[in-house]
Amino acid sequence: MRSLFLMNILLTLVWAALTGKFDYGNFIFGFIISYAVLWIITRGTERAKYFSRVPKILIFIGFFVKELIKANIQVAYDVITPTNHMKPAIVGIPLDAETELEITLLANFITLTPGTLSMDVSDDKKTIYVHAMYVEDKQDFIDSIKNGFERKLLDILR
Amino acid sequence: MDSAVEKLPILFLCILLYIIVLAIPSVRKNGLRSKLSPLIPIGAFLFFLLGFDGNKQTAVLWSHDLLPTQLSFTIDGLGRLFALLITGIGSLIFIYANGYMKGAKYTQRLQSFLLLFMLAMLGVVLSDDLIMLFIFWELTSVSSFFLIGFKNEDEASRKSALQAISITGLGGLVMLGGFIILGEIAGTYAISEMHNPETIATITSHAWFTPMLIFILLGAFTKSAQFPFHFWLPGAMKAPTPVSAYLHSATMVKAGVYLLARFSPILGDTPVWTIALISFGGVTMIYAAFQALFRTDMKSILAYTTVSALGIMVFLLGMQSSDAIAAVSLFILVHALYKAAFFMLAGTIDHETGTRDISKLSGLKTAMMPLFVIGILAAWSNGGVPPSVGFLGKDLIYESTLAYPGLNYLLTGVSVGTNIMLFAAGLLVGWMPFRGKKISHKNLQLPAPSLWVPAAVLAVLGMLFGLFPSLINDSLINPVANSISGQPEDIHLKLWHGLNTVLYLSLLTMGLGFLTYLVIRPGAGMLGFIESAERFGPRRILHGISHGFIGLSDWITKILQNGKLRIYLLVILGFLVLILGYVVLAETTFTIDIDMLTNITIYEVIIVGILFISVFLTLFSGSRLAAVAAMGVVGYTLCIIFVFYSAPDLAMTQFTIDTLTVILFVLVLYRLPRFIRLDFSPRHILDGLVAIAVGALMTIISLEVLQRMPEREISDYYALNAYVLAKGKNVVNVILVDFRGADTMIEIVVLSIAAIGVYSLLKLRLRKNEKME
Amino acid sequence: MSINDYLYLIILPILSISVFLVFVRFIIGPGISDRVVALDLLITIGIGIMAIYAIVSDKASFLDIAMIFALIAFLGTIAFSYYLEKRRRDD
Amino acid sequence: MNTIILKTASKYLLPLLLLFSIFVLLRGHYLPGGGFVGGLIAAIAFVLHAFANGLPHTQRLMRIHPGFLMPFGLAISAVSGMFPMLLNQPFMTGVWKKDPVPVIGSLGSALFFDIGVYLVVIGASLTILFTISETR
Amino acid sequence: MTDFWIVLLSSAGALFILLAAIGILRMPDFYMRVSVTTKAATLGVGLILVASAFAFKNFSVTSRVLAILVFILLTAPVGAHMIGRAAYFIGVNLWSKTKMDDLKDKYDKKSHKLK
Amino acid sequence: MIAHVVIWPILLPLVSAIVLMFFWNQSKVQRYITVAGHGISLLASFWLALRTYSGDIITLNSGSWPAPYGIVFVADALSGTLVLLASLAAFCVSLFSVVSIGTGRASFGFFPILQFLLMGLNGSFLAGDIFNLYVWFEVIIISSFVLITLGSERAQLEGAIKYVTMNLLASIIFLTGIAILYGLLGSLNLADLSVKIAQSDDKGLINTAAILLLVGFGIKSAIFPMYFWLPASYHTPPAAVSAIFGGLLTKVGVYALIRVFSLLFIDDPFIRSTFIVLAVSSMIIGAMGALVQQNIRKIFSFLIISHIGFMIAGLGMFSTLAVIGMVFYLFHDIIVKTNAFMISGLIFKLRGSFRLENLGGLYNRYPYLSIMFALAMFSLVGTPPLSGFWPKLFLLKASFNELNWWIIGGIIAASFLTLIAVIKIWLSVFWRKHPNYVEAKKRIVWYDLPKIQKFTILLPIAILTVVSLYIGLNAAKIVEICQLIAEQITQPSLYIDAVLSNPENQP
Amino acid sequence: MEILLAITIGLLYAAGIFLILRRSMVRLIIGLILLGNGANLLIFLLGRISKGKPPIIPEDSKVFLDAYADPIPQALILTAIVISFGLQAYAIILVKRAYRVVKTDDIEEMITTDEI
Ligand code: NA
Ligand code: NA
Repeated sequence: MRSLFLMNILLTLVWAALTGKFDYGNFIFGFIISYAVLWIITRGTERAKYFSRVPKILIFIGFFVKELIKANIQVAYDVITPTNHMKPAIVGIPLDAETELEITLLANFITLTPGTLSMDVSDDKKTIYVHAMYVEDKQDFIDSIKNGFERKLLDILR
Repeated sequence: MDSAVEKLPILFLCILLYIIVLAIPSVRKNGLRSKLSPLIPIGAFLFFLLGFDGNKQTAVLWSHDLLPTQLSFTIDGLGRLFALLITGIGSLIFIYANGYMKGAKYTQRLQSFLLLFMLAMLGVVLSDDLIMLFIFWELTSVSSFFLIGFKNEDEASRKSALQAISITGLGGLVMLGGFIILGEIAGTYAISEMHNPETIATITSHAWFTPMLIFILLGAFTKSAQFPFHFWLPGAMKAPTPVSAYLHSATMVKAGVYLLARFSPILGDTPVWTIALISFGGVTMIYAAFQALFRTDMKSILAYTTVSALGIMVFLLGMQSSDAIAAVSLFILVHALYKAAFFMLAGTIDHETGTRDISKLSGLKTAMMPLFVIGILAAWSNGGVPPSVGFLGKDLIYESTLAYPGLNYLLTGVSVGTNIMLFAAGLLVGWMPFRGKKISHKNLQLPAPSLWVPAAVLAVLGMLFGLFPSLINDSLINPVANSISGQPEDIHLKLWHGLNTVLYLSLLTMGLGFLTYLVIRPGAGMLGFIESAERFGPRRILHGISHGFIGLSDWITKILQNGKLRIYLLVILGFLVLILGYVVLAETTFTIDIDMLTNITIYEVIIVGILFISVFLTLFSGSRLAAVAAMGVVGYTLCIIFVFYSAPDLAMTQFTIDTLTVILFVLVLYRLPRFIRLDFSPRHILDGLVAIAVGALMTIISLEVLQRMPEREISDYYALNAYVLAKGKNVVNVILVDFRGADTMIEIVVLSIAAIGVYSLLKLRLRKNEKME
Repeated sequence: MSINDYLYLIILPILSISVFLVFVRFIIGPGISDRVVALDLLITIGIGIMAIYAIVSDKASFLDIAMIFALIAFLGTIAFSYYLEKRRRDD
Repeated sequence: MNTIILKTASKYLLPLLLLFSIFVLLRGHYLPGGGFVGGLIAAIAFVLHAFANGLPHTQRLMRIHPGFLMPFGLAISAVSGMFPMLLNQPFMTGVWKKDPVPVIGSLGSALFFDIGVYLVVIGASLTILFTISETR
Repeated sequence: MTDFWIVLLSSAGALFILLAAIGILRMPDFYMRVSVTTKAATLGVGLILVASAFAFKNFSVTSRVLAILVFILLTAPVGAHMIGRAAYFIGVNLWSKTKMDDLKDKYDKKSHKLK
Repeated sequence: MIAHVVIWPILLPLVSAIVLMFFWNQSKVQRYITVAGHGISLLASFWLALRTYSGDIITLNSGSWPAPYGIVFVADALSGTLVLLASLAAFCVSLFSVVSIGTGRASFGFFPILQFLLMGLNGSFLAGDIFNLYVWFEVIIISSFVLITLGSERAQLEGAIKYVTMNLLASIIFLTGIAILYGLLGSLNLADLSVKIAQSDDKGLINTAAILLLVGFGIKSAIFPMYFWLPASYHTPPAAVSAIFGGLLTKVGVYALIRVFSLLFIDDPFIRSTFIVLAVSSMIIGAMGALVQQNIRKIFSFLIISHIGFMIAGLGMFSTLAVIGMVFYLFHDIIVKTNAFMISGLIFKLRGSFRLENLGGLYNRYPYLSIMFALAMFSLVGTPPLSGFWPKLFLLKASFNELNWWIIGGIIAASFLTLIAVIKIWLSVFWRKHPNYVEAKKRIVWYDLPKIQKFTILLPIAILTVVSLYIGLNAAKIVEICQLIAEQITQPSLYIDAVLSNPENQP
Repeated sequence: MEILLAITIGLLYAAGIFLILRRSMVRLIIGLILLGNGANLLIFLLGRISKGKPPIIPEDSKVFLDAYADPIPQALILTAIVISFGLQAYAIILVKRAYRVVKTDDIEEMITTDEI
């Protein structure tokens, strides 16, 4: 119930943001519309805690931006220079993340980082397969993902 | 006071009512209704006999400003004679038919069609209005179609009916064209109003006179079975005999003659008329008479003699002299009397013996004495032997041919020749079956009176009028002649003219005719001879033409409707290119004022460049998916162009819809086979040329249009009122939902239908019994 | 040089060149999946162009088109992926 | 398709896009947008959902067959077009509420008309796309 | 100050996009093309969008930009994942120098289930 | 006073269609609703037609936006009559299809789409705006696409490919013409365009638009050489569908030609002589096609092409007489062609085939039905005094006044060939003995039908036969209407004044 | 720019026509779509084009203060686009269905309904 309510509030805010008007009428209207939309689409949403995560999120964003810039430079260098330094590989990484949301977020962050691309998640949700452009050593690569994105992400979500 | 002619509609209505009465189904085969049916023609006969003298009566009963036609009747000597023949012979035919059809199926049907036909015929001879006349004329064609095809399950009947309606139908339509030209030239569609000299002068001097006359003559000739259209009539003998007797002796075939007689005072005094009638009539009369001699079927002989007689009438009408007019006036009557008698005779013999083949018939005299007498009398009249009325007719014919300036020998020769053969043919029908030994037909008895009395009446009348010409001279024939010539005629019918050329010619005719009869031996051999001669006759030629035409139609249709979409589209587009190209080349200026145009930036060049490349990719890619994707890119570049040029709404919609279309394509594509890979072929060149032509035309036209100052009146109205009146700021949307909201309403209907269509196309599976509905 | 000139003369050409390069990939393929990625990228660059264009023409409504672009780019990619996964092997 | 990444994403995308579609619909009278684009966006939202979760799942979510949105939409549009006829004004004449409403602006028959368009577009597009997806 | 941010952000954005464009042309195999383009282009477009938010300095525009950003960040990786996966199914070849392929033979050919 | 009456013939089918869509799967309920809906539309159309016969041109400004700014719906006598006839034909076809259309098609949208089709037809007849006309055309073509493929039989689909392609091409060409007109004159309202064209000296460019519209409408009205889609497809759907198609669809193209060209382009001699050439070719080529066909519905299909020629000839001459003949023929043709296709459907019900070689024996088995058929057929031929005769008479008169031999010859030849084609049907279907009667008997659906259904299927044929007889025998009344129409058509100022000076136009 | 667009229009028409003359049903539909695009662009161009002036009334005004692009062609094209979408969707499905039933994508093998 509570998560639904929160979701509703969230959507109301999104509504207000979209319309760019913050008066009561608009909030009420947005609430009604979000309510209607949720009514249509909601099926089995799990509850989640929404508080106490803001600092962690901020840290995570910082980490992500760092990774993003680092990887981008590496890729850029390779793109611009005539020689190719890539050592691509598809690597299966065992997952600690369990829920669909966790896995999805992890996969997306991996993809958003240059040089890596989430190919697929096994049907038992135990392994994520990642295509990476720079794999010197398989285990090192797995560790970097597990200690980097996954750990930090799970910190926030759990 | 109402004149009799104004009562005609009542008569017509009565007949119509009785037709309906007959048409209502009946349980019994020969019910009371069909037994009483002769009363209708009898009543009508009395109406015409007693209600009118030979003086002309005309009445306009109904007219309308906007219709070129009016309901108007005229009755004069000509009309009255025909009306009397139609109803008089009709009465006898109905009596005869009651006997003939006894116990047969569909008697009522036959009678209702016969009555319908009578009604139509009366209409033809009594209408004063050209269009009315045509209406009844077509009605005679239609009703005779049903009568000729009466034995509809018999293939030959159907063929003859088709032949008859084809020829008379075509003639009728052409005649309608002639009528309309005539009516428009004359300024009136009322025949009686055309008779004054000024109108006649207007008509005959009009540039379209000759084609008009030819059209009308075609109508008359086809109906009256003139060479080369004659062959439908012998074919029509497939009909039951009462029908033949009625249609082909007295009435329908004479409709053409009637028409010529009717127009003779208006159109007759022209060279085309004379030449056409004399030549076609002449050829017909001698050709058909010759044909008649070689037949063995009685009805066939009669049919050909009828054609010949019609030829004589046309021929006489062509000559236009007083004698000729007198001759034709009399001959119409004479012919009707003996020919109807002959037909009934033939029918009765057929009815009793089961055959009409004169080579198989003989010795009927003993069993059927009254029929023999009828045969003799009819042949007498037919042969023009005194003192029959036929003799009077023949006399007049010879007198007129002898007097014809310039061609008197030729015409007289043709007439004599024809009459010789007709004489012989008359004997073949009226004499031959009765002479000799009674061979095959056992148990022959005299048939019921209804099967021979009507014929007897006619045969006797033929003799009676010959003996006492005064009976018909003033009351019937002279008024007819007046009508035909358009001025008072003075006819004195008499048997004895003294010893003159005409008499010698008559004697010669009879003598040679009898000789011919003796020489003729009808049988399979002669039939074979004439059939093989027919191979080069007009029937074969017209059949050849019609088959040729059907073949041509077949060819053209298969060429045009060849099933190939590409060809269809090429034809349509080729047509568009030709005519649009002509207009563009002829009427546009090809100037471009650069100042009116906006600048080109590099981005636009890139966008357009991408568009071009994508278009070529769709054109020439071997992969369907690549083609579809490139099509999507074309849409996207358009969308960018819309963005650049101030159409955000358009860009959004185009973009979404383009994508959805691509998705649809993609979803469908994986079920389809790959592109057919074809090597370059000449068809690509043709297609390419047409495509480039259309494209170039569109480019030229759009550049031309852009040279003109744009009109913004309506846009400005929208801009001014969008917010003030319609309360919206996005003018495009305001147009969509308000100014032109109706369009949008319809558009969502289109979308809904398309969705239903897609759903049904994919989901509906018919059960077996629903496949065709 | 005003900000608009900068965007117009520097940024837009860069984006245009990018469009051109990506379009080359779209043309040469070789596989259908390459074309899909190229198309996706083309539309993504389109979003950038829309945003720049919105600044240059001072019409924020072009950003709405950008939103639609983003939506469509995603939809297109998903649809092609769906197709590629389902179709027969022979195209 | 059998990927949890897309499934999860679609779960969040659907409400977002539906909201966006309504937003586009409502402001169409003032800025680019309107019933067409709005409807198409909503349809795309459902299509994406169907791609991710399979058609049956999406259809269960929608409760009714999308085809029935068409008569609904048509009815709304037709009624908003015919409503003025009750007031003895021509077909499709705009009828407006006196005071403007927040967000939407002036409330009038044109809006209802556009809502009808929106529904028909959703219904039609989804009918087409769903039918084709579920047919072999 | 605003202008500075606009120039900076838009230039960076344009460069990233250019990078993506070069990348998609130059990378030797499909998977690396995806790898390169998704992030670079997303980053680039995001930067340009932020630049436009600066340019308008208007709450409604800013919120719209945010909405688009969120949407792109949500969809771009999913799209990349989807097309990458699909390409693997249809057998788009890995670059010849690829070191290893853990996915090899892990898919069920018919059901596309992944072990 | 606001002329709501103009819009009802459009709205009523729409409402019926919406209601029918709510009852999507309930084919039984649909049958009642559809007949009721068509009946009500017929009444409304009748009322509208009567109103137009007073000589008034009734206009309705949708959205209260004055012409030329808003979309205007206009009913003059021509539109009124066509709306009436379309509603009548649709009513008859719906009666016919209540029995003849099975549950399969009925539960997949047949009836709502029939309503949409009528809405499209009526809309086209009443549109006073050229883009609006385009949109109505789209309603018609998409409805017809769906109807022609409903059932997805092989023949239906093969025919539909051609039908769809050529109709879409026609739409695009039409749209191209509109683009040029708007680009030149900045208006879409027909009356306004008429005024503006009269003032313009850009005859060349205007003529390019005219040519495009001519080809666009020409494809839709199946004029030579643009008719190929028609014989390829009209014989493939259920008879009810063929009936409404054969009766009305090509006529909408003709109507569009009449309306648009009489207002905008008819003064141009090149356009008019083009019409005449096309008309005469259509008459002859169509009739020749009919002559060689072996399928009843294909015979009728080719006759449609031939007879469209008569109407186009009238447009090419464009005198009062010619227009009278043309519109009279149009009215006659709608009734008779609808009936002809329904009759062919009935023949199919009776004998299980559309092909001549498989048919026969109807005359002796059903004599009274046969007479009704014969009446319908002779009307088709134009045998006097039935309905087809009078318009030909006027056309012939008009062509004499134009001194145009080609048209006279064409009319005569085409009428004759029509006669032969119809006689051919009559001989083999009615007169000939059924060639394989015993075998056919197994397939006959007719005997299985309850009496009320037989009645329902015969009733529409009887209605149309009676109407056709009425037209023929009461020609004077019809000619009065046609005269009124001819006045309105040949004097565009009447139309223009009615549209542009409507008192409602002053806000 | 107008010249460029006019040539584009010509190209779209030409390409569309070339494609509808092919034997493949898929190409046929693509051709029709290109033709539709050409017609839309034609309306757009002939309604005159102008850069950067969308027909949207400024927020603080009741009427346009300066020049604006002609909104009518845009509305017409919007209508035409949506209609075309319906028709094209239908046509695409028709192709699919026809292929299932007739078992060919080749239009020239679909000639049975034209036979006498
Ligand atoms: Na309104
Ligand atoms: Na991406």
